[in-house]
Amino acid sequence: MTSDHHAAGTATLVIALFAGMAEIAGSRNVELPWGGGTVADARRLVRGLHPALAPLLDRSAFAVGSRYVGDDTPLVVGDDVAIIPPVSGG
Amino acid sequence: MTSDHHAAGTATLVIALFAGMAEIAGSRNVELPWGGGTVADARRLVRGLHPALAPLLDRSAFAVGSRYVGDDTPLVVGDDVAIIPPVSGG
Amino acid sequence: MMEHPAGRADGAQGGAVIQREPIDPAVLLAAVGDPAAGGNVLFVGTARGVTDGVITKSLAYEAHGPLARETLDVLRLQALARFSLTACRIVHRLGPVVAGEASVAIAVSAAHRREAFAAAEWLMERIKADVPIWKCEERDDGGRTWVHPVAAGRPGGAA
Amino acid sequence: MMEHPAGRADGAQGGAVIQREPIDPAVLLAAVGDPAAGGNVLFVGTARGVTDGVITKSLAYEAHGPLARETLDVLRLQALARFSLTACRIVHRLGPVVAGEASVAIAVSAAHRREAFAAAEWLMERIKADVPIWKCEERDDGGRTWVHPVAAGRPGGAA
Repeated sequence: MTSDHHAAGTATLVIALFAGMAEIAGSRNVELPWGGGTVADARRLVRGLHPALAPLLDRSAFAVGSRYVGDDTPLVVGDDVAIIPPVSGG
Repeated sequence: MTSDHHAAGTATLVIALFAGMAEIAGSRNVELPWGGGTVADARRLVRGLHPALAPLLDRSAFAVGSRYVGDDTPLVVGDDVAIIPPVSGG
Repeated sequence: MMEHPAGRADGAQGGAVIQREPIDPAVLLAAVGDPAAGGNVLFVGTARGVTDGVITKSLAYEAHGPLARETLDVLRLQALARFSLTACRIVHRLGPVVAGEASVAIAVSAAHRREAFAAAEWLMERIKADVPIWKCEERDDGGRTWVHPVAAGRPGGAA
Repeated sequence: MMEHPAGRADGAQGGAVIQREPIDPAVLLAAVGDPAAGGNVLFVGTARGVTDGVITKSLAYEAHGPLARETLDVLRLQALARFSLTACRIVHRLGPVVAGEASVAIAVSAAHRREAFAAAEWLMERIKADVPIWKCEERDDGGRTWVHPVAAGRPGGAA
């Protein structure tokens, strides 16, 4: 856990955006002031920063590194976090 | 209809055999004395000539030319008749 | 007797073939490519070298040629109509087929994958039930057996 | 977390691939050949040039690389175990894909055809639901749209 090394409110959680979400946000990342919390907390913060993402966000999963994580999963600064909107491969 | 041109009892109906049926009969054909009749009649005659074919014969279809025919289909001398035992292509 | 889907890019000629030459599945797959197709399914049935521990050296296939071709043609046209396919190709091998070689290959294309999968499965079920082609298994011990499945009904369905 | 079927001829390396290069389905099909396999199914998803009358000039695919590779690997190993496959290969394309080209291809082999068909259909369902790859449709009129299906649940299933 690296969150202990960051003072609350000063550290930043970087979350990667893909496809339509990156297009709507106008960026491939969203940066959240982060003092600790779960995926659910990150969802709320992203929604506050980018209200236009809300419809897709509700149908999106979160991933850390190369695995999907649930809403109660804690996120810490430095985690490789991504929002995964509904997929359309194949 | 060509049956009118053949005297009953003297004409021959040639029926093609395939795969295991040809192997059991020791021949690729069976020849029936034919004065007219249906597929059902031909079945009975083949069974009489080659009792060893009976188990396969019961599970076989008949064909004339390039189509399957039912048991009540009339067969006439000169027809391109074949017995089609259970298939195993694919 | 059957529906001939009019105006298909994929004509009946060459659609269903019985041949002694080895099958090239890539040619089959390329033949069903179509701008309106999103799903393409190729099935290749290969001669197993080992079945339940018994080694099969090779297979040999025999057919009632005219009836087999006609039956394959009908099945192919039925599949095109029933599953709204954009194209369909069927090839069955005759004569000796050594273990590992293809004995049958079918390629279908459709706008969406579900129709393509359903058509390929349906075609294989029907080919195995209705097309007058027989397999002779030549085992490693020198024995050979013509295969006439006991569970099967009479070929040709209701006829 | 997952079952790794031990002793398969088909190792995990190279089993599931994401690539910018065009897909060669024939290579995929050849890779799943196995003496114990009787049924081989190849599915190729191609970019449609026409969908409901609307002309699509090209597609572009984007992925979360590490998560997509991991998810494909897991699905592949699950398919091997669940359907008793002898082999399984998956390739998904990234970047621009012009109409008619393959965007995805999967090849599976099994002792019998039903398992091969079932595995191929299951894999395509799961790939379309869970693998973080997105399609952008570039239409002939210059417009482009990232596709995020409304009916879909959250990717990754229960996670």
